[in-house]
Amino acid sequence: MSKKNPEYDFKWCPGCGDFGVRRALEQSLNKRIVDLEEPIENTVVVAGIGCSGNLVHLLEGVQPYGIHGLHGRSLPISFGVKMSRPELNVVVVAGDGDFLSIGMEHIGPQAQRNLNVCVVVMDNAVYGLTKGQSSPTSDLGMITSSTPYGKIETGLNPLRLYLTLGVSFIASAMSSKIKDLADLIYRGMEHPGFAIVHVQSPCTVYNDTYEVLKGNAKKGIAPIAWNIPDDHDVTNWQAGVNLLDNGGIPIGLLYSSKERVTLDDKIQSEKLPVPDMEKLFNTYQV
Amino acid sequence: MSKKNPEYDFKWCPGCGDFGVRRALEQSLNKRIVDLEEPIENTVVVAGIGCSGNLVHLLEGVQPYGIHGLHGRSLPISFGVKMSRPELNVVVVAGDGDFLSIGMEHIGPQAQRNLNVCVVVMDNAVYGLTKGQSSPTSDLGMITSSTPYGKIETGLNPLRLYLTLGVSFIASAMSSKIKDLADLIYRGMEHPGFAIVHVQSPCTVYNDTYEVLKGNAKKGIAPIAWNIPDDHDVTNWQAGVNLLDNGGIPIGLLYSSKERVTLDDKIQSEKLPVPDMEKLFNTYQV
Amino acid sequence: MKKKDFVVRFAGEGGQGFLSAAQGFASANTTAGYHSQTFATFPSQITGGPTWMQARIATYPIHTRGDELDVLVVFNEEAFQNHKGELHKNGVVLYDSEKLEVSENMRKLGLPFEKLGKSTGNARAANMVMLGALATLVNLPLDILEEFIRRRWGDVSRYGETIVPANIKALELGKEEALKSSFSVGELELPTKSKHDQILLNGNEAIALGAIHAGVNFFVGYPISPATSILVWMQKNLVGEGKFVYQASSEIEAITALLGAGYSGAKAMTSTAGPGFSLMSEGLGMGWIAEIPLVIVDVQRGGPATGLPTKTEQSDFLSALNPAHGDVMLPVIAPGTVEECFYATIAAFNWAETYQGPVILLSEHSLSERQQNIIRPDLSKIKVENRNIFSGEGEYQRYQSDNVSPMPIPGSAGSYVANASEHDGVGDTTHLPHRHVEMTNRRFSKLSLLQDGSYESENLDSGTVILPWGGSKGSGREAYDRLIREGYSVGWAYTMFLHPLPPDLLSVLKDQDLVLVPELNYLGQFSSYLRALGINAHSITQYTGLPFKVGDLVEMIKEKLDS
Amino acid sequence: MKKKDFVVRFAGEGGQGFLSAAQGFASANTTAGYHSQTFATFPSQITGGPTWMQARIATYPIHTRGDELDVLVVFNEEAFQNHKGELHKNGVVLYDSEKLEVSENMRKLGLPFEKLGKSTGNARAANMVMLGALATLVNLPLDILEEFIRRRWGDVSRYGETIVPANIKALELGKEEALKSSFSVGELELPTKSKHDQILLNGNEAIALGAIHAGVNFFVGYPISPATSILVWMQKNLVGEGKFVYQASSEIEAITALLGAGYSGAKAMTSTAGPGFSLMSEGLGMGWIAEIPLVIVDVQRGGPATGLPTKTEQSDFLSALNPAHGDVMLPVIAPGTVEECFYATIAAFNWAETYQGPVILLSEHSLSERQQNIIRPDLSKIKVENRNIFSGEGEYQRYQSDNVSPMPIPGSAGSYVANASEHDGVGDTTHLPHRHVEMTNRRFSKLSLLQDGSYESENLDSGTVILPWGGSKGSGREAYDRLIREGYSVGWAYTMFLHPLPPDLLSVLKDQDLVLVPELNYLGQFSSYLRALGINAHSITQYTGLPFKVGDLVEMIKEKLDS
Ligand SMILES: Cc1ncc(C[n+]2csc(CCOP(=O)(O)OP(=O)(O)O)c2C)c(N)n1
Ligand SMILES: Cc1ncc(C[n+]2csc(CCOP(=O)(O)OP(=O)(O)O)c2C)c(N)n1
Ligand code: SF4
Ligand code: SF4
Ligand SMILES: [Mg+2]
Ligand SMILES: [Mg+2]
Repeated sequence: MSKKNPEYDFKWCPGCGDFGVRRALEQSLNKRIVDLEEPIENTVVVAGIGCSGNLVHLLEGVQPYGIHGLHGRSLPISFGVKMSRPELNVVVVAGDGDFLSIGMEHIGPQAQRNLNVCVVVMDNAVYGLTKGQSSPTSDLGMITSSTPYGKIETGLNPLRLYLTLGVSFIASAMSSKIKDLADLIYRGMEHPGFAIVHVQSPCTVYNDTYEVLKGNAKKGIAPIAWNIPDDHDVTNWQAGVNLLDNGGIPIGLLYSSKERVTLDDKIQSEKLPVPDMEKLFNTYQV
Repeated sequence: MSKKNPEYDFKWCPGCGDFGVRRALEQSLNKRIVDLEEPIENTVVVAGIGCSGNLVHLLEGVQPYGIHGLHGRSLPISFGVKMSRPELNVVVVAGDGDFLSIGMEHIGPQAQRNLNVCVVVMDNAVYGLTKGQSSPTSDLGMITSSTPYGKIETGLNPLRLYLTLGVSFIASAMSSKIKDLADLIYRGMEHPGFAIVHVQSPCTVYNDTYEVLKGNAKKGIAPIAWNIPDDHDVTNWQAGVNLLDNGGIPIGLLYSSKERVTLDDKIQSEKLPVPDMEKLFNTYQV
Repeated sequence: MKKKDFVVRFAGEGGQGFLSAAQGFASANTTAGYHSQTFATFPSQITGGPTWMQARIATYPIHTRGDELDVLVVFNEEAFQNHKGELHKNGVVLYDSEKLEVSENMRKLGLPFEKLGKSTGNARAANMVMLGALATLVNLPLDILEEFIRRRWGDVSRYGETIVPANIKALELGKEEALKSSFSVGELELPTKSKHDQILLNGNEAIALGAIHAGVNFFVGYPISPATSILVWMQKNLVGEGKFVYQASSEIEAITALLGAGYSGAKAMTSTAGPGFSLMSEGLGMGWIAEIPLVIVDVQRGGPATGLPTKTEQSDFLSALNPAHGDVMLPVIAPGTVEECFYATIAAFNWAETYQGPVILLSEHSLSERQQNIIRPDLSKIKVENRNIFSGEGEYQRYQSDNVSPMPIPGSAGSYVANASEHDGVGDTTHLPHRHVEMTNRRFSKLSLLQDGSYESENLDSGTVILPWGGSKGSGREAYDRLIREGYSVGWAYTMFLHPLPPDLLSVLKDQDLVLVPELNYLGQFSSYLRALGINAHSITQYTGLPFKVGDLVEMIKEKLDS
Repeated sequence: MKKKDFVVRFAGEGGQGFLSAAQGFASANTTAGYHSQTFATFPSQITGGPTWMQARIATYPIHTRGDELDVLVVFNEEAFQNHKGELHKNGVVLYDSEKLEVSENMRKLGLPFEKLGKSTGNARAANMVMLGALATLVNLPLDILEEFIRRRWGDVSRYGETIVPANIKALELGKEEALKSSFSVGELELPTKSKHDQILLNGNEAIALGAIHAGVNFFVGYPISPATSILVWMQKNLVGEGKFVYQASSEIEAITALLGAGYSGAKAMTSTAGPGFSLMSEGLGMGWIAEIPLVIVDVQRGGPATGLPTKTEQSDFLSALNPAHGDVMLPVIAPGTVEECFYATIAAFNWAETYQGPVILLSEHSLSERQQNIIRPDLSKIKVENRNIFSGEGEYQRYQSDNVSPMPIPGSAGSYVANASEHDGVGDTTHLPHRHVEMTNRRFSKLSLLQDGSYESENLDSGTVILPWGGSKGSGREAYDRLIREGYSVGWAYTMFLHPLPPDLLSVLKDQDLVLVPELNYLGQFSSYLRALGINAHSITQYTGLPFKVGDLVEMIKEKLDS
């Protein structure tokens, strides 16, 4: 949305975590413009369906390209963008329902391929846009409009899932720490391979977790978010796995490995000569 | 197929691993009939699409109920069967492409729910029925009809995936060891929760792995399959994870935990009184 | 002559709390014996944003929400600007004078709702002031609202003793101010209390209730507007032994779970909207070929793709009819009113059980968000069908005859394979040409069991009929009535059973020179299907995301009639 | 009079190696200047199982594989029993006397292929004995096969020096035995070598080649019969800089990946069959609303659901046309011959680029497995279209006009959002009624750019035309020719451009009293669409999983004509 657009009729609710994510994304894109001298048109933001995905219309200032597609399909759409135009900077923005429920099937294949895109997941542990149903990251027992007697499934640990599936850059962040988040997104975009920045982005209407995340000393609430220590070895996969055993929500860069080449560098067939029609016909000549 | 059926026109190729899986499944079902005095009609076999899924038509002797449905959807179909009729014994038979490629999205949710069904995956690391394309478990670099220049993705480790997703019973087996396999399938069906028996079932036409699995001393080929030691603690999740670090293909029971209740036991709402129409109408009365 | 109905619209910002007052207004009038229909639209954003709700109150059963507003109640400037155009020329705008000014020269009444409200001692009585003024403008006796207040806040242990008198006082303050203005939109006739009990509900609630009565015991769905409220309702109410309700991880999981449940003997149902319906395509094809009873509710919204999630459209008809590749043609039932939502759902289950296959219940956004009073159904008069179950012994050919055959249920004798590939009698895969012919014939011949659909028809002699479908029934009917009053020679036909059509209706339609089909889509989807059946059908289409206005529809029909 | 064509079928067990001999036979004849068409069917099992292949050889361009067999070559008892019924009354059965005995009283020739073959010194020459005998039965000069042998095994460094003479010897042995039998199916006319180069290929290969010529540079697909060979072909050949080909994890991944690629400027394509096509439903809707050029090949097999994977059917037309919920109607091109597969694919890309949206290429199993000689295309004469790309500066309204507008490509100026929800000029979501109307009109008006489709027509005066579509073109044309020869007054019309239809053809068809549509499905899918367009179309349907036999079709048409 390049200027105030009177037709566009969606706004986030006051306090929504997604505001911070937008700001952080803007900052990281601006940094690319300055540091890498990359025009904004080189970036494509592929958005999922949810309050979160509406980010693509709410970006302020210079406008990247965008695709606002189908619920759950931002990742394979980004695969199409990236593999047809490897020189583009491709960012996916998605919600926890979008990415981890209906879109879950797409994470594994891209991780195995090491697709060179950066995904920003806005996790509010709830379906915001459809007004408050449970999501894969909702806690066991949580009461939502679709779990009036408490959620039956255990909550999914997305960071562990990413590690297992072989995602090569995994960061965990909070929407309220905009600078840190912008930095992680920037590094995720720079990472040669499949990068996921998983953001705790509270929904003030259906699942306000600000207090749980940061804690409240007065009320005696301990924070569930904690910073990954500086000495954590991000290139060590097992160290990443072990970190998760501490519970709660670690914040910072969990894992980053450049060992595996990216999909675009792997495609050997691109090094072969382009097929020639007459030669192809010759193989069918009688 | 309750007797020789002249219309049914599919046969496995000579030597196909799926013969052994069929035999093992028959044995485990027969054991239920004898040991548990359960009629065969209490079992529903839900099959995927692939050479593997054709098993449902090839069972000999007394016939269970069956569903032979859509590629990749055997798991959610079994969810429907089980949750509408929790007293049934529900078995899923699927191929590696069926279960881990197009059907991959369905594993996580059922694991989180701890759906009480037993899945038998026939892994030949290739698409058999469509004549030899690569599958998620095909090795990196493998040449298949769809990867003429070598497979680009790293091969998926399904056992690690199952552990991460929270599957509560995980076994690994070989189709050629029928008795062991029958035993694991039997235990998987008895397990209260989501059970997967992942079977190495070689495809003699497109990916004949008998030799690689078992090794061939004469040719100096070391076996990649190895038996899980007797003292492995199957109730210890971390022990299961550590075992996988040894590489190769461990054979035996990897993990089994009854800590989490099954989905059918979790449904609290079933304990409420059945709704009464007149009472419901009353809430809308003007 | 006294007025027989009036229309009032409340418009402002989401969260301003006027929606519940508006709903209370409708419900109070319904209790008093009036007929009412409300319609609300919500912005796509969750908090705030332009929201409005409209209520039509009448002494007779009404078909639409009404074209023009008698009273427009606005709570901010934007709302006034957006809605003033729909005010009747004698209409009155009632507005919150603390929030906006109306400088235009029109019948207007600005009151400081908040200030007057607070003066009663109840800080939250502003809306009662508004209702008092509103009732006075439309000449509605205040005691209707007083009764509502007493019912709503009468529980002294919960609300204390002061709220009821303060609210009544607020009503009166509103009345006084309105009387001062001396505007009125005409006196309303007194209602005649119906001899039947009435219930007030929206289309999605009616569908959910219908499903319960039909015996649904398995519901799996994925949230999507405007169908989410069915899932949420079921989560709360489809409880008790033998009932299963669950939020799926996707629509593909939902439809395939249904296949397993329907196969196992359950009455299985899901609800969705366009994007989810498209994802169910492959699963619906399997339901057809494997002959599994299922009910799929598609609450249509604007399409295609993600489309217009919060607007109404009738553009999923073609994909409901032919949802998947191959030779498939599913039964489709499309209710046209809130009341029909209830009966259509029961009919959908009955059809699914009778022919053993999927049935599509095609509702739409405008029905799902519309509240309407309907006669409380007499359950003893409603037939509920259950599938024919195989109860024999030994081996059984489940797919043997050229028509429906008893269905074995796991746990009992009769094992077979429900197969999405072509199959023989026990469900084993076969590629024999004669089998595919036999089984295809079998699948289509079962549709002939679904000929019990009812239909309406009037005035068929003129050779031209108006045949709306689904939610366009209401506007279609009012347009027809108006045309008849104006002396046009035109007929009326309507059914909610779109496929298969009631056979008698089909032949009636074939005999017509012209069948005009008002429908909310671009392609004229239903009329193209009718033409394929040999009927000279022409559509009158609109695709704004809003229902037809009766006035517009009358003009469009006249154009066709005159040409 | 000399014969102008003959039909031979080879039938046995998969893996018996006769398929390559049969293919060689067809190819040898094509080289000699004959026209040929082959058709093979494979069992669903992978190894073994009943397999057969048929070759029709003619001195003139042929449309079908032929109804009746002049020679049936069988390699086991089962094959003989299954196929003997299709032998012409003067036909000869040639069989492997070491594998089966034929006791029936008929024109038969049993030879010990294996034994005779081995006697030549080449242990694998059995099939050459068979071909020698076969050639003699049909009066084909042996030198055609000798030439084939020299080309095939002439590379001495690879095959050694003995194979060629041994194989030629085997041919002669076969000939001798056949001559002893004194059977013959009539002498074949000599071929007239075409002045154009010929290539011999099947429908899927023609599609792949067409795509390459049209400039495909992004292909993602998921294996599924009978489309898999397109994916496999692309994996091998769509190589080089700027080309991307990949096996997806599912059809949903494939279609959505295409959306990203088409958006980014690629000429993107996928191939699938029914079940995969159904899964693409939601993605196709997005391609339509977001205006993204894509080509989707659906190689139809028997439906519904998993259906009949190895059989042919034309039952995906309705879902190709309206694949998803909402107002969507995709362009559909259905080739009717192997040659048309090539040109249709180029046309599909051209259309996709021109109107900026998805185009469905509707092929079918029978075309994909049929080998046919076609004139080697003259590439210089084929037009390839490329989308109109936005090359301006600054801000740009991508969706502004009421028709197609230049498309910005990421990396250059013109950023916008390709949006699957309804949108404004830059692609931001909007719910304004007038926008939905404008944009819907825009999307449908773009179809008017696709009016360049060609069509065939003959003899339109009679008032009745035969209008087959897709793979039924061949049988339809032969049936038409036969009817004309028999003196029937009937016309012919045909196009591969099913939607939008060539406008002239549309008006021609509207003027006909009766349009007869032979098609391989139950519902009469194409004719129902024609009726909806106002054409008096009636289908002649068959749904056995096999193509029409010309004789059957002639009878069915006569029945309609006489009634
Ligand atoms: C196929 C499909 N199914 C369902 C929907 C409805 N839908 C829109 S957003 C959404 C969930 C949003 O939750 P999440 O992804 O967590 O995003 P949030 O709104 O919380 O940011 C759903 C189910 C849809 N648009 N498409
Ligand atoms: C939706 C859909 N896509 C594709 C297919 C085609 N198909 C049939 S089996 C198969 C893969 C089989 O591989 P796997 O699951 O590993 O089973 P296997 O044959 O190796 O036992 C595919 C892609 C299909 N039937 N349906
Ligand atoms: S509903 Fe929640 S997630 Fe959506 S905009 Fe409001 S606060 Fe944010
Ligand atoms: S192709 Fe492979 S998997 Fe399929 S039946 Fe043959 S050996 Fe078994
Ligand atoms: Mg969310
Ligand atoms: Mg496999």
